[in-house]
Amino acid sequence: MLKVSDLRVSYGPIEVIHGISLEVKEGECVALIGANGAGKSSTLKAICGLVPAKAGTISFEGQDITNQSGHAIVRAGITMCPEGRQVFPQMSTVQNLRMGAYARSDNEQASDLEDMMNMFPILRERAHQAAGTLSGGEQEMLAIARALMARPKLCIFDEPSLGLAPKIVAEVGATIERIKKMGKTILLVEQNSLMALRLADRAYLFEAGEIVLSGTGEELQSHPEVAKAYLGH
Amino acid sequence: MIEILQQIINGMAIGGVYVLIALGLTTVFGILGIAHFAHGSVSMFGGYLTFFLVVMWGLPLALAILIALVVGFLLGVLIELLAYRPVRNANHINAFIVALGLTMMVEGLNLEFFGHEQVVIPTDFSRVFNIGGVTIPELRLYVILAAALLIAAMTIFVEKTKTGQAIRAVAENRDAAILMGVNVNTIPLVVFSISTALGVCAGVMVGALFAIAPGIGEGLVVKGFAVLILGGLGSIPGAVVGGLVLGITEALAAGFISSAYKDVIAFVAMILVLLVRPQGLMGKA
Amino acid sequence: MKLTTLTAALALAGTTALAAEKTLDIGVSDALTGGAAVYGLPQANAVKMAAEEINAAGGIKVGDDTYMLNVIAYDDKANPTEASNSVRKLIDRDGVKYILGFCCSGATGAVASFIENEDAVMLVGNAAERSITTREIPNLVRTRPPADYTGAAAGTFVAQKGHKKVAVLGALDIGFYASYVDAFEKELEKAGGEIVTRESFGLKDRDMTPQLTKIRELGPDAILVVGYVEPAAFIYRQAVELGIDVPRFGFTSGSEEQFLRVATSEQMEGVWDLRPTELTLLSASDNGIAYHANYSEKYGIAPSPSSPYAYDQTYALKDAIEAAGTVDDTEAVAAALRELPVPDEVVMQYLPVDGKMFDVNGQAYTSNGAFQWQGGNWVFVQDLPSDAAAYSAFLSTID
Amino acid sequence: MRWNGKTLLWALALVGFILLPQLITVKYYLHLSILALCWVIAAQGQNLIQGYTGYVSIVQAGFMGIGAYSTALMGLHYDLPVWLTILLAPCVTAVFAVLTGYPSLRVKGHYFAVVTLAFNLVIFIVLMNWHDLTQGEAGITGIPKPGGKDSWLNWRDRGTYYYFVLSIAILMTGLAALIVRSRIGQTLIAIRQNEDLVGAIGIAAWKYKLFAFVTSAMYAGLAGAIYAHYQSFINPEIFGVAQSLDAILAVIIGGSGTIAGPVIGAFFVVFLPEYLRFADSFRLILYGLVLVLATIFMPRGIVGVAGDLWAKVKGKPS
Amino acid sequence: MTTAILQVEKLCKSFGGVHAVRDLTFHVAPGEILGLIGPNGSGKSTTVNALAGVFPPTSGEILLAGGHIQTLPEYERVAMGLSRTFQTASIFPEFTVREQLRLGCNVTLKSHPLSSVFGIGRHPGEDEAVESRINDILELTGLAEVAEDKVGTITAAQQRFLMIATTLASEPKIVLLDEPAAGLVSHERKTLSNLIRAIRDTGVSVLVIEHHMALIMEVCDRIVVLNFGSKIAEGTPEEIRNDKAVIDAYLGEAV
Repeated sequence: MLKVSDLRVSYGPIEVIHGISLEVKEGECVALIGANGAGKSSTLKAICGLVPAKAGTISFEGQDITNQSGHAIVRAGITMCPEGRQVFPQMSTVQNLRMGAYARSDNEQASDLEDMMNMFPILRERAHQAAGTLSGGEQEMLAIARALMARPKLCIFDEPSLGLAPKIVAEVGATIERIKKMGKTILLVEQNSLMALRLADRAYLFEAGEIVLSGTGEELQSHPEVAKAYLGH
Repeated sequence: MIEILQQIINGMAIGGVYVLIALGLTTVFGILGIAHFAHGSVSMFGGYLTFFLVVMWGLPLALAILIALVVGFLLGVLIELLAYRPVRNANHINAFIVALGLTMMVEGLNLEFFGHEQVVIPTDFSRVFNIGGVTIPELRLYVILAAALLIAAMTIFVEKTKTGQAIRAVAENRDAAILMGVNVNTIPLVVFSISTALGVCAGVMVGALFAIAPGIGEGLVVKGFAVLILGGLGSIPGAVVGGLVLGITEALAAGFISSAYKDVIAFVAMILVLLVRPQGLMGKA
Repeated sequence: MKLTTLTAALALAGTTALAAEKTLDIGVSDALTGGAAVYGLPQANAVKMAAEEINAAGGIKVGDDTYMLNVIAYDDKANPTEASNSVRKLIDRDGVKYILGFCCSGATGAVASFIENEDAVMLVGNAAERSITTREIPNLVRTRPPADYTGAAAGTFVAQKGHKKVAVLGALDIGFYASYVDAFEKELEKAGGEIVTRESFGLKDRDMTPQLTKIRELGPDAILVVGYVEPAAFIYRQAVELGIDVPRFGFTSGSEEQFLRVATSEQMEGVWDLRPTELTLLSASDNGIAYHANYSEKYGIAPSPSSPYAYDQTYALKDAIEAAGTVDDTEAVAAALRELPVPDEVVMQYLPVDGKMFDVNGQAYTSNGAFQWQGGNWVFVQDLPSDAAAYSAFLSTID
Repeated sequence: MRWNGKTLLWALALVGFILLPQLITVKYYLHLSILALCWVIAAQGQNLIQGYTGYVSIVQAGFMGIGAYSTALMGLHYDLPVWLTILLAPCVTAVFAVLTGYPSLRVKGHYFAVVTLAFNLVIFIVLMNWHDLTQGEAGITGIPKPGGKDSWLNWRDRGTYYYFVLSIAILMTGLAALIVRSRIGQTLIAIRQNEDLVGAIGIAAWKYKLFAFVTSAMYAGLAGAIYAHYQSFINPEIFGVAQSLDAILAVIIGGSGTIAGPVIGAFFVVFLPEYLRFADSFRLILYGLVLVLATIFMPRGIVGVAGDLWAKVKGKPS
Repeated sequence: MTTAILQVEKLCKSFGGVHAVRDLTFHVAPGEILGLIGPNGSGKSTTVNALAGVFPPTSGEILLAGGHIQTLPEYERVAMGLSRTFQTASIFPEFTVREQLRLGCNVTLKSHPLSSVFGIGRHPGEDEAVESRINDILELTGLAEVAEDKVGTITAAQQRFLMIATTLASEPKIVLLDEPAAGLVSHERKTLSNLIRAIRDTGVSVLVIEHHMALIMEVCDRIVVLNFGSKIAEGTPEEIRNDKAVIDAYLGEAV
């Protein structure tokens, strides 16, 4: 479904991604793990059109989407739930959710909104509260629901557990599990590597802008170096 | 009592103009983080153009305003694309200095095209209403009403339309808006068209009720920023309240304290507000 | 470069009976662009036109030599720094000794502050600030009378009309407008009247309703509007809109067209303008009519009412140089200016003091007139009771 | 190596400045050079707050006005010697700068710029309207030169005044360099980068900002005072917002956040109009265009461009 | 009980009627590493900001080494010995690492800032003392090899350690570390926990706000748990791990 080949990304003169290739197949959950600054987020940004690719190609459902603008990529069916939640703080929960469906032109947004409220009951309670006043966990749920409002074919989660309480982290993990069960294709970046590898069908390990290891979630979990450096045992 | 009422009415007309200017500034500031200093000169450009279309070409006022809106919009777009976009990611100082340079350029253009003489846009409204000793010229009343109408339209646009919501979204969180599929390259153009439209309307009002002349636009834009400081950044109600407060303060200051120092008093009021409430009258802490 | 011998070839060829024909550069420093160009540019044009006339009539005769005038005009944008720059450039770089023009007070004051130390003569035109001629700078003269000279005449006039309580609304941050009001007040008080309030407005203000509302509450017998025409026109209109119906006097020197842009003729009806007579066709002399025609033909636009101040400078300079018999000795020329009778060619209607165009302060005086808006035009009604000799004596007491 | 090259350039520039009156044949350009040196002082001040601290202030000309009027008025009303009033003028300016800086430094970025611009307007309005003190638009004439009547130097001679202003400009440029290199200067540069962090490491950022603002105002006050005694005439017109923009332009064109930048920029803004003999409106357009293009294409000014070129030239042979 | 380095008494902070922190009382003893944890929105950030002086508390007292500091501005608290890090890396990108640390030492200097302009009236030996302390800190935090690099060019993890190093430059009695482990991977977290203990060993108390439970459990002597602005538990890591209220509100079943 998503195919990244030989991608290179630079900020100014500094290259941060040195030619990586990866693939996400339909219905799969793929995790990218690795240290902070290893290039996971830059890869996501390049996929979503937030930063330009210097070389290489990104294709989605057979179409080349390399260096397309961000909004075109959303329309192609990729939605990202960004790091740090990034809700619109002064807009209400409902307004945030409606923004999620911004790129859609069908008439089923109202029913989708209802579905999201059912899926995340806390959002119904907070429906008309400014999103900035929600707690961190509630904001994370809102961000996820907002991403789903786009009816994406591929859903990207960037560090969904970052800065959340352990209890909420578990909740987020369960939510992604549910989304996976709904049949959505997921690309997941997590510094909580343990959770990521548990959720993922397959995973790629990033180090210093390159992919050094790939395999199924279980394979990586049991790989000794991964275990030592990223899982903390 | 009549005197105070009359002064409040006096202040409302210029206050309405301040509100429109401030609304134009606040939308651009909210989306692009740029203090669009050339806004006043662009407004005056719209006013001048309307005048020339009406007087030189004999077009009806409404049509003239429409053409001025279109041309003003093109000018706004040009400014955004050629001047503001290249410095979007630079230090805010650079953007501000570009804005100052643009102000000089638009002022220069105005002088070049329209000359030094003041112009007054002719209208047919010359009646004066007298309500218990308080007099309101017809034209003034229409200016106040038109300002109110534009403010309402602007509020509805931002709150109720999809594009309006997208503009808010970009203002609140640009990156997240991209991820929602908002085309952030066209949003600035939409914003500039709204801002310029409000500005051109303000220019036409100034041109009809008062006059357009070199330097007046710069004076207005300073007042517009004073309104933003008074009312609070990025807040539409703040711009409305701030603009009316500033206009009425000026009228009362001129009428009851000193006409020579009325601008000084207005600025001192602004600075006092700043000392007590740095976030402005309607701004959030 | 200063003096160019044009006829050297002729002289070499042995042609006799022709005295040497030389060129005398004269400078103009004035606002040629910017907001004040409405005053400055016509002045520069007037000097150029006068110079051409003088050249056509045979130039300036000094002894055996004949000088043709060449005008170098620089733009001072009515800005003090620019004005001192352009005069410095005329003197230091171009070697000019006679500098004319000067429409605006700030720029003129800046030049006046150093001209005394220069080997040059300065002739001031439309700039109305009184202090320019109170310092008795020997190498400076001015053709336009100070504003307070006119203000005093206006005060006498308004007092004679029987008005006691006058409210003033003026551009009082501008020095010469304030001094007009001061002189006005003095004469008004002599007749038992008073100024009930002095309200101010800035150059860019167009909404005068706050000030007028205050004036309306005070209930004066008359109002006096003092300032540039653009804002003043709004005062007349807004006063009517606020229902103020007392007589309106002013000192604005605006044309009919300028007022009609802002106010209707009905709103203007009956307004008085109390100002130097200047160039109004209704009151012009034969010189004035000819000047108007020539200028209009040459430049394709009517001359501004104040532009003859500069035209007259040029003829005064010509007569002074001829009287002094030198172009190099600026002290002698400056002294000759102070002794000059009013030249025949001048356009403005000067009131000589002791038979001389400029008094000991270097100040000339014109007549003042009362004009009234009647049916869409400014109509000359009468001369204002002006007393040039008395004012000249008063001016000498100030330093 | 680099240090030596820089020192050499400064030494050459110094020699050039000292020899300038001998090289100039037309005295008019000496006059412009004196004005430019006044602007060097004002621009060095502007650079402290704009270039180093990162706060665009639009009141530099207003502060020049306060300096100019205070030296003139103290001389007129209290009969103080000229050298003393020139020294006192920056101090008077400092008082105003403290009063205005305290509220305006509570806001950042564009707001600060607009608030200071408002102050410039206020200063202008007061200078225009407080007739009894300032004589309004008519201005103050006959401001004496330093040195009095029987001084051993002829102060009326522009050459003398040139060297007088040159010495002060050198002194103030040197002082600016000292400030920038000191702990204070480092703190100002830190504020430009990350003001919150400056507070968090225990530095009272507001004191340093106020110091930069007041010092920049004192530079302006001194420049205004020297200008007043040179021209012998001042009125409010030359202390308006347009002139404050010139100070900003000088810093940007020359190279903000560098010591040489304001020197180059000041000469640029004084001499540029001499070579732009256009109509007023065209000049305004051209000025604006220079400002916009310079900001977009050479944000580090002439000094920055020269530095890049120098690096290229040096880089090639090695 | 010896005098606490930091004593917080009945601290309250509300924003427009919303109580972010309510009647919070706790202390940090000399040489202690205290953890402050709680769900997002439980008031941790508000507490840190109130302690650091970003805004004044609505009511309550904060004592640093026995002296009241609740009314002091941020920078004076640093001078008195309380310094902090931020959640996001906060740096001077144009400075070198050494220059940033030198600026951090500013607060410890006795000579007046103006003395550095003219080079007179300085305290003798002060500059040398500063440089040697910077070297010590560089050594301690493992930044010695990037000392002369521009801060903007070092890695994100190094920037995080630099932030901690900068707090040490002011010779603090206590440092507040606000989510120091965010974005660090396992082996970097190891380095971090070693560093935190090393800081404690130099006699500086530490208050850590952190979500990463393994780190908290590993380094902290005691832990305070917040929920809805109030303290719901306090104790050793072992006690906290088994506290029913903490599990319900914060830890969940995952740990």
